[in-house]
Amino acid sequence: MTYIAKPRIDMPGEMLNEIGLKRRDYEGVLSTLCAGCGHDSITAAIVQAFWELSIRPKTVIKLSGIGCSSKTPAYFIEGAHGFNSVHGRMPSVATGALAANRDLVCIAISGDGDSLSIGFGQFGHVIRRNVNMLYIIENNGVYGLTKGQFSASADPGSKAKKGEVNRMKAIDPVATAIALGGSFAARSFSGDRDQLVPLIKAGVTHPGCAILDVVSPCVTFNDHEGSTRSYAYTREHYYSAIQTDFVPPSSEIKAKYDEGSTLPVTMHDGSTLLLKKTDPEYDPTDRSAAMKYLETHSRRGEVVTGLMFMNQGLPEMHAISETAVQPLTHMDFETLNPGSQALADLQKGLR
Amino acid sequence: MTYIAKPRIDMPGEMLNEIGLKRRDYEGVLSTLCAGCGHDSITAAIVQAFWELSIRPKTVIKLSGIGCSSKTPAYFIEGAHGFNSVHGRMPSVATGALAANRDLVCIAISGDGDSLSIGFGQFGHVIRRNVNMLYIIENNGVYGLTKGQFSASADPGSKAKKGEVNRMKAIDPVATAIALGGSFAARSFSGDRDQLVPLIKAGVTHPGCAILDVVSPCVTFNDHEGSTRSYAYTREHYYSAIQTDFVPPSSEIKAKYDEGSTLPVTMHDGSTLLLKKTDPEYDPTDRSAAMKYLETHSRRGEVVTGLMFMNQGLPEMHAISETAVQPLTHMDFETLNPGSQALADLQKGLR
Amino acid sequence: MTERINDFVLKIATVNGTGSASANGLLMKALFRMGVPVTGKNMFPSNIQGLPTWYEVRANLNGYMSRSGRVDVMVAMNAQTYQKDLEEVSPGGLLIYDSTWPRGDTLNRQDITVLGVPLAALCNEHFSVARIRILMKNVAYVGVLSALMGIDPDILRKLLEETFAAKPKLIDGNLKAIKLGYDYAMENFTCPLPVRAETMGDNAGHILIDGNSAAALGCVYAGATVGAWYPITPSTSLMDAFQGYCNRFRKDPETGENRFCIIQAEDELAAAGMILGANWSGARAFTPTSGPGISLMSEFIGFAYYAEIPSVFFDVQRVGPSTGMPTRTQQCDVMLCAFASHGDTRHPLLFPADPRECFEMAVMAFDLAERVQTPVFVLSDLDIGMNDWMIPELEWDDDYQPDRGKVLTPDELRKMEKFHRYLDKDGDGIPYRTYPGTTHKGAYFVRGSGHNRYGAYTEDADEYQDVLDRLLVKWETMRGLVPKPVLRKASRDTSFGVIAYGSSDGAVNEALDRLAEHDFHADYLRIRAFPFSDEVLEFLATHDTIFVVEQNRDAQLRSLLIIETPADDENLIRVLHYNGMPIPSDSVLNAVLDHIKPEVAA
Amino acid sequence: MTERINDFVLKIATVNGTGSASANGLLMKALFRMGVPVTGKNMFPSNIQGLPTWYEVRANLNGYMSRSGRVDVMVAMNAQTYQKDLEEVSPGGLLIYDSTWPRGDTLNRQDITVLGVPLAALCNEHFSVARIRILMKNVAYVGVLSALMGIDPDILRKLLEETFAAKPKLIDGNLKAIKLGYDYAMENFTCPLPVRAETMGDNAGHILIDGNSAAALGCVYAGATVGAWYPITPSTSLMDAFQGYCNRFRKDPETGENRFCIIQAEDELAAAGMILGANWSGARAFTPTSGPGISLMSEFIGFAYYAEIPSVFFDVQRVGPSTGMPTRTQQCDVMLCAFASHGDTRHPLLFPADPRECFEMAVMAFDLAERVQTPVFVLSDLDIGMNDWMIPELEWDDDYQPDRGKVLTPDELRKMEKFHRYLDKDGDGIPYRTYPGTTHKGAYFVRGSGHNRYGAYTEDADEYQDVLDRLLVKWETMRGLVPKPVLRKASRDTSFGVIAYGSSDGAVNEALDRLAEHDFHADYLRIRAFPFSDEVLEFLATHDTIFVVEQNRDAQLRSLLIIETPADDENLIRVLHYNGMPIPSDSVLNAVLDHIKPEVAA
Ligand SMILES: Cc1ncc(C[n+]2csc(CCOP(=O)(O)OP(=O)(O)O)c2C)c(N)n1
Ligand SMILES: Cc1ncc(C[n+]2csc(CCOP(=O)(O)OP(=O)(O)O)c2C)c(N)n1
Ligand code: SF4
Ligand code: SF4
Ligand SMILES: [Mg+2]
Ligand SMILES: [Mg+2]
Repeated sequence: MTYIAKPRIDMPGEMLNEIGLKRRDYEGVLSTLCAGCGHDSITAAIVQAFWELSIRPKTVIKLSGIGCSSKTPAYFIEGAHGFNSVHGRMPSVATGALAANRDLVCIAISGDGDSLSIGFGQFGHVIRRNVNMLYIIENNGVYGLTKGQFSASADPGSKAKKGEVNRMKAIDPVATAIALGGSFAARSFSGDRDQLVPLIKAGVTHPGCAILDVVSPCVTFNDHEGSTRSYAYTREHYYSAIQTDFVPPSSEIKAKYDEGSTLPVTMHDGSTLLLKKTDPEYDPTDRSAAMKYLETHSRRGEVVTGLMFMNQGLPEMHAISETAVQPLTHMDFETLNPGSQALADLQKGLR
Repeated sequence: MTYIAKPRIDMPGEMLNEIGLKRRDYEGVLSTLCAGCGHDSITAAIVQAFWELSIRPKTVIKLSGIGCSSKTPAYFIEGAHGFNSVHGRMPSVATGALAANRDLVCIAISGDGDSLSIGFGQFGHVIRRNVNMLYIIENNGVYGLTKGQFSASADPGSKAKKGEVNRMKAIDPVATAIALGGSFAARSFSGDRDQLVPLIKAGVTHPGCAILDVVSPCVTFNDHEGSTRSYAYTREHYYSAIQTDFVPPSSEIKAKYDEGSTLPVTMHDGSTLLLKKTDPEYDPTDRSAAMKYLETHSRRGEVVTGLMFMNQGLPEMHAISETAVQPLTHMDFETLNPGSQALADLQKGLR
Repeated sequence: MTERINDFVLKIATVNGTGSASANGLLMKALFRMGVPVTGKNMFPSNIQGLPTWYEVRANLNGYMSRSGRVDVMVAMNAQTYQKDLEEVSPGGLLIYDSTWPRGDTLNRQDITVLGVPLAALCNEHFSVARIRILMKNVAYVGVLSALMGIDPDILRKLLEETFAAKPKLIDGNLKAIKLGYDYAMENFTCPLPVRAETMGDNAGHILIDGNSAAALGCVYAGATVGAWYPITPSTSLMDAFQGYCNRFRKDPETGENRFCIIQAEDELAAAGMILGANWSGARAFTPTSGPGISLMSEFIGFAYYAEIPSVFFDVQRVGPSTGMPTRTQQCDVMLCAFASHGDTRHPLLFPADPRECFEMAVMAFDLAERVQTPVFVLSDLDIGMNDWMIPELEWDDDYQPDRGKVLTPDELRKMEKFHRYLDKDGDGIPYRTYPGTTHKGAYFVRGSGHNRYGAYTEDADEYQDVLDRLLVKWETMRGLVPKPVLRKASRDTSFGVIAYGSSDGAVNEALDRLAEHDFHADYLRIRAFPFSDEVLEFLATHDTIFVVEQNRDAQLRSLLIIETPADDENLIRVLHYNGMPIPSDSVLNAVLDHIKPEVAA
Repeated sequence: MTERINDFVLKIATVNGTGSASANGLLMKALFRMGVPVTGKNMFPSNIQGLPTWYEVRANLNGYMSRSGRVDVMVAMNAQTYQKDLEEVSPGGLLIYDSTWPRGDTLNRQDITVLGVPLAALCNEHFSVARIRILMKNVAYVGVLSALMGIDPDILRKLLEETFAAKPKLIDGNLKAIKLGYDYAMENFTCPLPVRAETMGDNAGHILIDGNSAAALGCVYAGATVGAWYPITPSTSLMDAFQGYCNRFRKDPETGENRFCIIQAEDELAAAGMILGANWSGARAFTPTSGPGISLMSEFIGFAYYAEIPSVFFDVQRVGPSTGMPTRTQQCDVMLCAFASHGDTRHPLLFPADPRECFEMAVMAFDLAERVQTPVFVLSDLDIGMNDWMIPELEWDDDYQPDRGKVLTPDELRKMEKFHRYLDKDGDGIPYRTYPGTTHKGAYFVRGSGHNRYGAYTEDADEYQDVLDRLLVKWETMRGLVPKPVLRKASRDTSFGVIAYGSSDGAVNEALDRLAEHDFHADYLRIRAFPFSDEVLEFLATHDTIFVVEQNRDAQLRSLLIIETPADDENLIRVLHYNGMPIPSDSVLNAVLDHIKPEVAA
């Protein structure tokens, strides 16, 4: 959210994607976040993913709530319409936008404060409605923009910069999403672009509400000794349960993989996800197993990452409410208005 | 919520509890709910439980949100202060009341609409703070007072009175409470007083936020064929995972029980819970196991009831924030006010 | 008992949940078909079963629609309220009760006629099923009234045949119950009464409808496709009706797909967010709610004002403050809606006076919202929204095209050098917008935080103020766009005026006619919108004493008049009715008489 | 360059996150200790690092505290805003910049003096660690100013020793940096400047403090034990301060237990609910927030009004509408707070003008809330709440006892036949209450739904209206209880008046002094509360032309005056400043001059 526009120097020979656009075409204005903020790395990963997916910027809507994290939609895909809403209420705005025009590609950015405190109700219900969007939570365990108070995702025992220790249970958006019957729940780390980019692609492609919790350290207020969201702590306790590769529809899978540990999942648009499991017995399609897995590992203080649960079969909002395939915004007035005769007929019943 | 006071005919020889009060002393004004409403049976169970526990009415506060269910606090313990708040926001009021006076015994009544839709955020956070209260959700799958719309706890596939079918995932308050790290989560049925009364006692005695989800059929809007919250359906799919006996501190446990299937739990006040498990392998102290258990059984369409999870060890709000043992409302002004000298000293640092 | 033909108030006192609604509807419709102008007002409790409920039918050959303050015939079916109901009957009136159970001597009143009919006994005798017996007791009193008040039995029969066309065997049962009551009355009383109905036509060109249904119909005709809501009395039936009309008019004939999307939100905050999102991406979206909902939506309303997102809010007002009396009526959210949200905000309000205007103003609301790019409030109330009103048939002009306001087409964008969201190109304070999903060039970033005229984020003092000042220009433009007030001139020149709005209209019109009989004459301006157009200013300027009639305690519209116009404090006389009952004409009459007595005397 | 001793504005332009705050604080305190009346205003961005930020110090021997509209000395450390900063310097003023990097020729201005100091170069030379170098650059310009403007080096040294008493080695580094700047200035410029400070005492009996800290201290002294909040700029520091003072004054000496309970709620709705619950059960509880929070709390506020639950809300106002400019100041929530929530509601407001009144009014707020049993709003703003003000030391009377209002003791209850929550026994509209947990007999049921004077649920029209009417009686009682306005009489009789409130006070006082020089004289009434007490009505009645000075666009207090008093529209002249900067005295001066010019000419 700044007025400094980036100088667009197009370097000769810069790579183009399938629709002839440069990476730069997926960038936004200059970030005003602190140098080293995890959120900026996530922005970069989003730019990378959307560029590689060759999505037309104009078909994208980018939404957010309020917070440092929620400022970031200004920093990517300048050609997309953006909606920086109010604190904790982004999911409802996204729901309405997609209710009106189901063809829009929706990427929503939120923070742990924005989604798990003031926004917890809407977070839960957008999952329940299974609205077709990628919902990224840039999770740093604090309220960055208001200078470092603990958020609801702060782990018990983690120390604030000023010293006090959080003793309340942390709300894990991934576990919560799974418990609420969500269709897609994943976690990643702003520092692991190789894992993050394919997960973003998977989330965009998933036909439903894709919750992607990204540990994103706040260098100013929560990157110190004793924090459980610092770069150091996260790297140290980083546990990648699943590595995801995203193979677009066009290209066929080259690399051969071992059946036991790798699970290929075909997405509804024909692309494929290759899930390389660290624990062969782990099954990202079994809800209760996923919850148990998260519970046990997080009790060990591990930051479990990867695509923890996915079920493409669950109906998204429009399937549930049987909305027309044609976006409502595309219907002309004549189809929507019953006309005078219908009104007259109707009123025969009102006498 | 009515002005019709009950005629108080004291029948001679009516039983007295330990503090010399009659059951009647735990009743309230006449119910204005529909004849046969499940909520009235829960009210009766509350009266029974509080009478048996010999709790002084004046030490009790009873709170609620808005809904048919939320009207019920007027129907029990007339001698307790009551607070019928706004829709979905009862947990915050209870939190404040107990913050001010931690000695109060708090029973809170809500509905599935009140707690899982508009109140979902506060529901989640009162659990996270582990506020010391019994939180009963009178769950009928619909908004009774507004004439029968589906609530967020309506099961997929369940049919409304007017015919339309719910296709969204149901939010299970018990599973959610456990997933959020709650310290006590149980389910019962308004039609099973034998199970309900001891669970209410356990919840009141539990030193933290006790979530008690009670299936409570709405005879007017959700007791028909095709509903999954009707008396008939609930009885048919009723699955009691655990039967709970509550043994007060005074009396020692008479009935002998089989070690394998019965788990005795000593409460912090010295009373004992005897948990008779239908499935011997079930462990109500193992969070992830509990979630897996609920998931598997509910997938079978079973209404799993009983004390599903309990951990008395988790610190409640005041332990977390290290509040004085003496209620704040009992402290005299002199202890609270630093006085003029302290003010003068403080200001030396402001020059 | 003086004769009152086609000019009476019939009130029925029952217990809710006993199914009296259909019986009362039957009475209403019968009178309607006899050509008698009629309205029905339902006074029901905020509970589902077992509490007192009343239905008040007013038949009036002159077409007066409001409550009058009198009760000519009372059907007292509820023992719990018997005493109260008896007291309410006007001198010379009639009370009918169920004499199955002997009445106490509490029931003596010399100035009215009391008739007992053993309704329960009759029904128990002729019907076996318990539930049926209860229902038929209600139908039976319809029979009694048919005999006593000359309500045409053939019309009753016809109505029953229409209603139960689907389940014919119900017809016989109902007819039997009617006959039971009818015959008993014929045998035991001298029928018909001096107070009665007589066929005076067929009310051709009129319909019976409630305001919420009409508003919902307006949303369908306006082309609204997205509705988000959270159930709350008395607005719930608006979305129920929208759902019903959409099922009838908006299903794809081939696929059966919905050409609409209704979302039952998790709460009102979410409902507001949803319609902002939907309007932003180009749909016409609305939310119906009541007072508590507006309070909860306040933050989003301020966002919509500042980010300039069209949106339509229906506030079907009920009795406040707080939860108040959810099943009673008031006009108590005027100030809230006018200035909802923190910071300097102001919002246009529309005031429908009856179901017909609910239909018309629903359409206007969408046009206005998109023309000026701001949230618009339609302030209805429980009386209009949930009661049965007789109105002229609704009309629709097939040439109507929605006014989507200043939306740039891809072509127009192509021709532009650069698109700036908040530039005031036309000097009317209204900028241009674009829809998501259409063009890259039209992309912009909506935000509730400080932004300049180009749509960019700013914390610059002048850039911020520049936008806030333009919003005032837009406000001024709006004054010319909102529906104009309706003026009823007195039969002679007068410096007295009356200002009212919404559901008070009927009471004011009747009161003015009766005041004219007292030789008091006042011009009457019915305000239909805020901000106030020039006609309002002129009315204020040309009348010395103006009675402002409102259904709230704090004279909220009067406050708006004082703040937003040069009008003088002393000249605006408060006439307030706020006990939750629809305002009766005599309360207006008496308030005015009290005030002018000296002058009249002089 | 004309001489301005102890009468200048010094402005420092830096980038946030570079640690200039401590350097600026050092300057402020040094001037303060020299006995010069001084204030400091922080204009910071709504971000954490890298955006422009300004600190404006005004030193004025006459004790004028507001902004003046001029800048005498500008320290331009931020290349990004260099141009803007240069333009802002008043003619004859001085600009100091970091000459380490050559400045562009954009920087030519003939009417001011521009001095370059190679601050970065100096620091890079003498300090090794990168982070230290950045910090010390700031300390270095303090040295430069010390030399140029005669800021006592010994005081600077002393301040550093006090600040870093804990970590002594920091002292040397800072002193070194100061010396670098000091020496460079001495060697290269003629010091001191005509614009400079001179010791004129020691400001004995005064302190430097921000309003949020003072308000928090007031809460501690009022005996508040429960604070619930959700972080939001600019109110966050109020709860931070409360926490700090509680840690100092409210820990049990033996156990270390807390004699307070602070809850960081999940949002503002919850924070409001928590303080209602806490006040209901007998604690003094409060919540600090800002505009968006009030919008979200609206539903609960209406509940508190109708259920009559004492509660204290601090609204530290920021720039609206919507998210607006969170780090800028306005008085834009006056109307919202006065009428927050749906239905007929109205709430008392207190308007502190400086930190001292934040302290005093915090205490008053609790007494008033409990005396009248209603929510009370303390309307501070970002300027008062977060800036550094010089005020007379705070005082406390140890004989003070809190007014808990009409709370029945168990004894009193025992003597009563029966307790009724909402009876007006004393005719002042204020009923009696009881605390939960005390007695069986005092038990009652709080509800936001319709209730009668006995506290029982009702849907009866008369019973409902009875309670709503009593609330108006209570409101009238309140008029006599709120703090009275402060009158500043003109030196001679005049029919001109000025009305202002809150943080506009300084600007108005200075403007009036300067207007007197133009031989324009007006009485000035500083309103301190809503509802308006008789003194306000009298002032309105006794002045023909009254300028109402406000920091919002829509003249919100003026609206309240027009609605709630007989005051006449035309007599109240709007003087509005709402660009987010604290109101400067010259904006008031000019507004008045513009209006009266004709008359003055005449
Ligand atoms: C209604 C409301 N309350 C409070 C605020 C103040 N506020 C702004 S951002 C924020 C928290 C942001 O935390 P998070 O979502 O984790 O984002 P982060 O800055 O950590 O990325 C708060 C409380 C607000 N803008 N609106
Ligand atoms: C802010 C607000 N929105 C809506 C309502 C209307 N309302 C009253 S009760 C209710 C739902 C109650 O459902 P539930 O909590 O399940 O209680 P039940 O009646 O089913 O026992 C609603 C939506 C309200 N009172 N307040
Ligand atoms: S404060 Fe933290 S979250 Fe915010 S921009 Fe800085 S580093 Fe990122
Ligand atoms: S409507 Fe349903 S929930 Fe409400 S009282 Fe009747 S049966 Fe109970
Ligand atoms: Mg965060
Ligand atoms: Mg329910």
